[in-house]
Amino acid sequence: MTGFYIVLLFLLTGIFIAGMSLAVSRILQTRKAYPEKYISYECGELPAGESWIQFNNRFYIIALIFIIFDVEVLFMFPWAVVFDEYGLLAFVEMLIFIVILLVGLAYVWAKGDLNWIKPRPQLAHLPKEKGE
Amino acid sequence: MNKSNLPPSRFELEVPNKLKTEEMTLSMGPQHPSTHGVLQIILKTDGEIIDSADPRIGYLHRCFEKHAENVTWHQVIPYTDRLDYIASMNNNLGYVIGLERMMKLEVNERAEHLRVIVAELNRIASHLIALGTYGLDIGAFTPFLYTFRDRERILDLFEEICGARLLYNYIWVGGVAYDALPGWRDKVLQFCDYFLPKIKEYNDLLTFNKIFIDRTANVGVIPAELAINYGMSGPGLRGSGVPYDLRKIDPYSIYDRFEFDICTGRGEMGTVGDCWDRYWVRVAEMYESVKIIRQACEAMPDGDAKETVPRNIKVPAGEYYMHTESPRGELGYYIISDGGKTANRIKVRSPAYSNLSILSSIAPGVMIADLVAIIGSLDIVLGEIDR
Amino acid sequence: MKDYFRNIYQAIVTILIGMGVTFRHLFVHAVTIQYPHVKRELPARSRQKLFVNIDDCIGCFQCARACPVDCIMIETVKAGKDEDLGETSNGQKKRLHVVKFDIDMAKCCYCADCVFPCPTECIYMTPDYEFATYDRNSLLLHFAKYSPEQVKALHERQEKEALAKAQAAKIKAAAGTKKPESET
Amino acid sequence: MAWFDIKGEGNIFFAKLNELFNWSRGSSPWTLGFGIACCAIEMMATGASHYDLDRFGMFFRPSPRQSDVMIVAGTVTIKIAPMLRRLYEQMPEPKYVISMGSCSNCGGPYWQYGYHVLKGVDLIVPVDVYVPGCPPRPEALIYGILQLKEKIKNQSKVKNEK
Amino acid sequence: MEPIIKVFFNFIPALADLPNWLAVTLIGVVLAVGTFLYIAVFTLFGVWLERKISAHMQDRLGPMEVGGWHGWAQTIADTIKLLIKEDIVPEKSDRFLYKFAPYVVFTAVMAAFAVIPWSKKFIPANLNVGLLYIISISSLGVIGILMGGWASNNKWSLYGAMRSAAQMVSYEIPVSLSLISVILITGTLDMQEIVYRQSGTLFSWNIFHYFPFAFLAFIIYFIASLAEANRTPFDLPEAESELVAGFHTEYSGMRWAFFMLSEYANMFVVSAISAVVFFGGWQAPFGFLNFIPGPIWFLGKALILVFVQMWIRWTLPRLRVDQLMYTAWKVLTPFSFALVLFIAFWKVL
Amino acid sequence: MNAREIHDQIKEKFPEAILEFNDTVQQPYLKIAPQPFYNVCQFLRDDADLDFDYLMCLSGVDYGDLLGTVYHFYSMKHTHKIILKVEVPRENPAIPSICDLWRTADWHEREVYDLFGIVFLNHPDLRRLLLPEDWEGYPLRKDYVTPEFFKGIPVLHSEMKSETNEQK
Amino acid sequence: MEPNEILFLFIAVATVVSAAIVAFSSKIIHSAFALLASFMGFAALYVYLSAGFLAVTQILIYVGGILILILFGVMMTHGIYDTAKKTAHNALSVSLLGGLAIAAVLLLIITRSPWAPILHKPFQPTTQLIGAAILTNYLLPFEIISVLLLGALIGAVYLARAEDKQK
Amino acid sequence: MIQLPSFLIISAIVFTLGIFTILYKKNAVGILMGVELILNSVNLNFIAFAKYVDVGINGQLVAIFIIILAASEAAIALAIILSLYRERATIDVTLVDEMKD
Ligand code: SF4
Ligand code: SF4
Ligand code: SF4
Repeated sequence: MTGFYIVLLFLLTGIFIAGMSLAVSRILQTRKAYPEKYISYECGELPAGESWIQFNNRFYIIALIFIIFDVEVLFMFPWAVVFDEYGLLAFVEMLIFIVILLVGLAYVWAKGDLNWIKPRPQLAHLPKEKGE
Repeated sequence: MNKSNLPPSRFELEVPNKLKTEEMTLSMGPQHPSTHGVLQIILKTDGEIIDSADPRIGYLHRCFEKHAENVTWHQVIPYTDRLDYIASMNNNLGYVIGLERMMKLEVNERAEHLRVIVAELNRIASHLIALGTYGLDIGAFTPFLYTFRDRERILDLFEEICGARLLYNYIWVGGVAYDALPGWRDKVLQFCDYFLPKIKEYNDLLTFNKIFIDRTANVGVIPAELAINYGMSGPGLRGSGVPYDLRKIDPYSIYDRFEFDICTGRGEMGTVGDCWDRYWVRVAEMYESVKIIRQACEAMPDGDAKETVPRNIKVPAGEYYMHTESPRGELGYYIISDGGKTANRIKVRSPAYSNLSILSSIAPGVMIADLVAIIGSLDIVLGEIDR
Repeated sequence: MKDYFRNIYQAIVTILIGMGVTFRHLFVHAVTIQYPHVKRELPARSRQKLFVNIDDCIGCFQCARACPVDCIMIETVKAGKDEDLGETSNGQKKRLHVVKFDIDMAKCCYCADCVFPCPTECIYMTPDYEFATYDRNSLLLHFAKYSPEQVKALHERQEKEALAKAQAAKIKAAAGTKKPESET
Repeated sequence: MAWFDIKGEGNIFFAKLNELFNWSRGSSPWTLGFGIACCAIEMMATGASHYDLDRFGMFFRPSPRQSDVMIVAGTVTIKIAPMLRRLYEQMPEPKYVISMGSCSNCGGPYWQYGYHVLKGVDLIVPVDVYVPGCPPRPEALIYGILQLKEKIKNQSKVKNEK
Repeated sequence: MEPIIKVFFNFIPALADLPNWLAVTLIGVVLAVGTFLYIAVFTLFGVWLERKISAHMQDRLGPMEVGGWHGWAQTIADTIKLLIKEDIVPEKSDRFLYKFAPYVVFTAVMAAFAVIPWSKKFIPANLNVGLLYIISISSLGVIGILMGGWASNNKWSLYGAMRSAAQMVSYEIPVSLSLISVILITGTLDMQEIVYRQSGTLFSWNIFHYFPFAFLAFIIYFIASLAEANRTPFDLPEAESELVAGFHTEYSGMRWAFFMLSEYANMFVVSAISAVVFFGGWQAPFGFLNFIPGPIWFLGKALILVFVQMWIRWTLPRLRVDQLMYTAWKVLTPFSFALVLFIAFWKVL
Repeated sequence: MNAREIHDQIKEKFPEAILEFNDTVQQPYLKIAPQPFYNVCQFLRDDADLDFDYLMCLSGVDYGDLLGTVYHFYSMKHTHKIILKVEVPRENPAIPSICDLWRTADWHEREVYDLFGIVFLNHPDLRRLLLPEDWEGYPLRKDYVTPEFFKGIPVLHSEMKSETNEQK
Repeated sequence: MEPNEILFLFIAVATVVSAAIVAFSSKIIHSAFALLASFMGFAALYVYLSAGFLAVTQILIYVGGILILILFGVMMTHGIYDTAKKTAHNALSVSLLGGLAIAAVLLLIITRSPWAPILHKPFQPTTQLIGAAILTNYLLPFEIISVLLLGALIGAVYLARAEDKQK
Repeated sequence: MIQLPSFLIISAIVFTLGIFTILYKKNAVGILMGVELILNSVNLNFIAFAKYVDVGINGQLVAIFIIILAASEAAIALAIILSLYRERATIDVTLVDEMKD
């Protein structure tokens, strides 16, 4: 309990210190405002369009797979802690558990969900074929 | 010629597997760490994958061709330096040989040898930059500094012979600007001895690193047909397995006297014509250059290397297309003279220009990281592309 | 499957090789030249700042003509008939006042094209590179040794002489010239 | 304007503070990695092992938001001028500009016939130090940077005012 | 009662007179501030060290001028400069989230420090789920990065944030699994307890005691932790050559400094976990070296690992996104699963 | 195959196309009329004996009263070269594009368009390449006058410091 | 009030307020980040209930997993730009009414029920207990969970990827 | 001392807010957030009972299972939302009815 309280204190202190240094910085810094400064950076070019657009869902599938495995890992922690007491039983149980989930991993692996799909580039403007 | 024959414009590329996400239009460059200068590429991306890439050049258009029409024949040489600024000697060489051929000038032996030596040294220097920055593009910082460290030795040699580190204005019509100092040749040979083990170091650190191979092999594959059609040349074309090296095919200066091989990509780590092949061609060419340098040093006669013609030369009317093998490929000067003090027109066919134009064709479907790898493997120099 | 393990094996081995290389370099002596403290001696041919030994300059404009970027600006005034400007160090007679000899180092491209044609070898490049400034105008180097008043005086005299000449020509012309081309 | 700018006049504490700030600014001039042309190669060479800009606490940041010094290394053309300007504006205060090489000083070899070359980067951004050379050799650039340090050191206010 | 509090009570008896909650609060705050100071010093030192190490690996010298001896004051100057540097909030950003993101990222690592055992007594918060706690709190950092990258409304930032999030979550699995394989051996989640279980000599450290397995686990953990800390070869979120500066492209001044601070602190945290879990924490390798205090041992072990991280960074190129995922899901995850099962099996025998 | 043989081949196929053939100069060239130019090129590329698969260079030239483009071809297989020239009047210059035969021509033609103002018919994407899109005039023409300002950026401006100094 | 209770109150208020932000915020992305605060608050409350392991689990799964998933979901599905602007809402009054009704019922139950036997268990590590429980009493649910997770994984991935098959 | 009802009240409030979110938001992801709030509040109840009522560790275990269910549910729900969105380019639930086809 006290431990968690200290963790909380760490969190709060962290926020406080960060806030303090930002405030100090705010006082000390030179500021000069003009509209161009607040344009988003895009390699010198004016930004074209928004960046708040929806994103390719590759990352999303990764997150989906992750969350399932995260849950699995969560179970393994208490299991690992009490492993010694239960021995074979624990082993067999976790074996079943893991194997079932490994089936999942195998599935996504085999189905190519872990790959970044790379469409084959279509060389759209190839030269004309001979005699065309 | 009807419209249907025309290829689709580069903005209508049809990429399969249309994921229903919005396209993001992204401007990579002109200020971007891996566009090697001020190239701008307008990317349309779908997540990490590129739908289309449209290179925008001209940010370094310094009007070389206009200058060439306005200054005297000889004064163009410093401007040619500034075309491909990391291989200036090669630029000088092409232009000067072009003029010499138009004027039917003979150059003395020592100067010819010196020219070959400096040109090959410069080729090594240029490939070193290509290697180093390529490492940087892939994310390895250290090889970059190693190659620059060794390049610095070449620059020292250059500085000793002509006083400049980057833009030499060294090869002049009829000869070279300065003769080599006594001991210079030995220093060059010394450098060769020093340099060969260093190549092995780069190989250990970068070339054969698994991560590097994974990043470059099978990426940005350019089939030979396509490369030829796009007018690629130099390591870009040779990487695709076409043994096109003007030093052998259309020998100029005294390259026909030396023994060296044309290095081509063989697809050792992946497909012929991938980024790794182009990279490897450069590494292999450094070995060949060292070979040439050694032979030239051995064969170099004593005597005077200074130019033999007056400096305000007049070039007889006519035109000539002189192409030489610069580190980036076929560097062509199309010179038109009307017999006056200045050129009527000098057009530079710069290798990197054609090499880069292939980008929009091989970029669709690759990832952003691959695009960086591809650009790096093309080894572009904007000064030459934009002129 | 074989590939899978071979890849992993290769990755580990090549990574270790690479790490070996960098680790060795930890103990290699650095090549850095600590510039402000250690100044490397540049080779004699080093092309940095231009210098003109104005005493030797005969005002022949060779250098200005050779310069591809036209950054040498020279102005000369003919010496008077009885004036003796002395000789250059290699024995050429000086016939012109070089009243202005400016080199714009901000434009110069350090090509050394101007150095070669100089008949008296008075313009040359020095290995001095430490002349970065806050003010661009200080990159314009003045070599001429004439004060503005002197320049003015010289100009006036030249004008006068020109005037006199023109007058002489006029008189000649009035007298009915036989060879008008020679005048021009 | 912060409170101590007014109060700070002549106060020894603020003078010291000023000194400290200027020292820190001068000691960590992070550069915007923006190479344009040939000079950029020399800039890279300066950053490389032989000359090592890191000795002065200088390293290249890819984003203007985190950089203090912009080294304009190369020929600024008309086409890139607006972008250069934009990048400069996107840099946070205090910011400095080093103009490296003839081209950015005043158009360099292209000043005469260069119909597409900006004749001097000082036409679009305020330049602090001009480094002559074409390209300036690394030592010359370092010398320029030292000049800039000198200049920063002598800034008067706690807040950056050039 | 936490051991550290007892230590404080012993040192300052007056504390014990205060109401308990006040005393604990005071001690907690002191510890937190101390931790912050440590993070700051470590970052200053770490950045300097990294620059020096990288420089020497590259045949150059690194910071030399600022402050005299080998540029020791370099990072101090950097910090002051960042402190007085303007910080820009781009106009199109989501202002609140943009400003808040550095706090989240920073507090996440800060909180992770709470359970690191420095010595026998000195562990700020001795949680009995310490290890799990560290793993879980680090996911807070992901949120912060996602927040910052998204709020910047910059395309490169968004890419960086996305990559970062995907990367960190993917590598969390191998990290957890490799730690689980050690928990199997030690049977506890308590950081201090894990250290105690390894007391003895060098050879009772997990990594040597259970040699091939624990060593493999360590390798897996180390690789994955590189990814968790966004270090090369897994520094895709801030891949300079691709994404400019990744998720913190738009950040400047102090806010950016906090990202950097967190990054370096994170480096230390992952190294500290390795030191605790695999290398016996604050224990001396041999009994006769016990006179050297625990924190020094601990710090030494952690710093060596930090050095290895730097060493790797300056050697290797960067992976591509799909290769990153390949490594996480197809190499590290199966291997670590196999490892866990193997260790379990072996223990059953 | 040398230039004369190539010339003969083309002559056979397109009797009208060749306006001039000159092999007395160092590098012999053919002058082709603009209209059949595309077909000649296609023939050059596709004929098995000619097989010019490599376009080395494409340059625009200002001949004073005419504008022209010059093409340098090369055959990887037969290792022979040929130069073609096309000339068009200054007003409304237009030449068929060959960029679907050789993609090299794509950018080179854009460049020629950019700097000389020669329009390439049927070019898929004829925009300015080097200069900003809204640049006016074609700088490499001999009669080009550099503008003083481009969108407020001084182009001609060059503070002649020597003059200012003189005034001092 | 005891400091302990003050802290509790503080946490409770923070939790509830952030939950309220989730509910009322007009920007979906702000809702998502408020959810973060709310989850953290719950974790803190679990600590008050001697459930250390659960508190950490809460952070691990909710913050490290679900929240990231939700954020990704927000970023994937919508042009976030639209979401950053106001999202459409159902009628506030109706929703409020519905919410208040439920609140009233719940509060009634809470206040009326006799929560008589109150235990005072000390704070104790629960990891072992949980581990033991899943290996003994909860064995079956535990194994079933694995099947469920498998199903969820395959289903979710299948759904998320369906597009590739369509095209 | 903090007593059971305080937790129950918090739980009730959050539960209400969750319900309200579900009713109020049109955005499917928003609704999912409401569901998460509800699940959390329920969890809080279970754990509170585990502490204050003599149910041993069981309350916490149920909570764990709920958390796990929540995770799977979130994964599935978001996948559904994603595919919904892909079909109709909207995740506004009021518009979803029209997609019976
Ligand atoms: S060095 Fe070159 S540019 Fe400079 S003044 Fe001499 S000729 Fe002109
Ligand atoms: S060439 Fe020499 S002598 Fe002639 S003007 Fe120039 S500096 Fe003077
Ligand atoms: S100053 Fe010289 S070296 Fe620098 S960019 Fe200009 S031409 Fe190139």
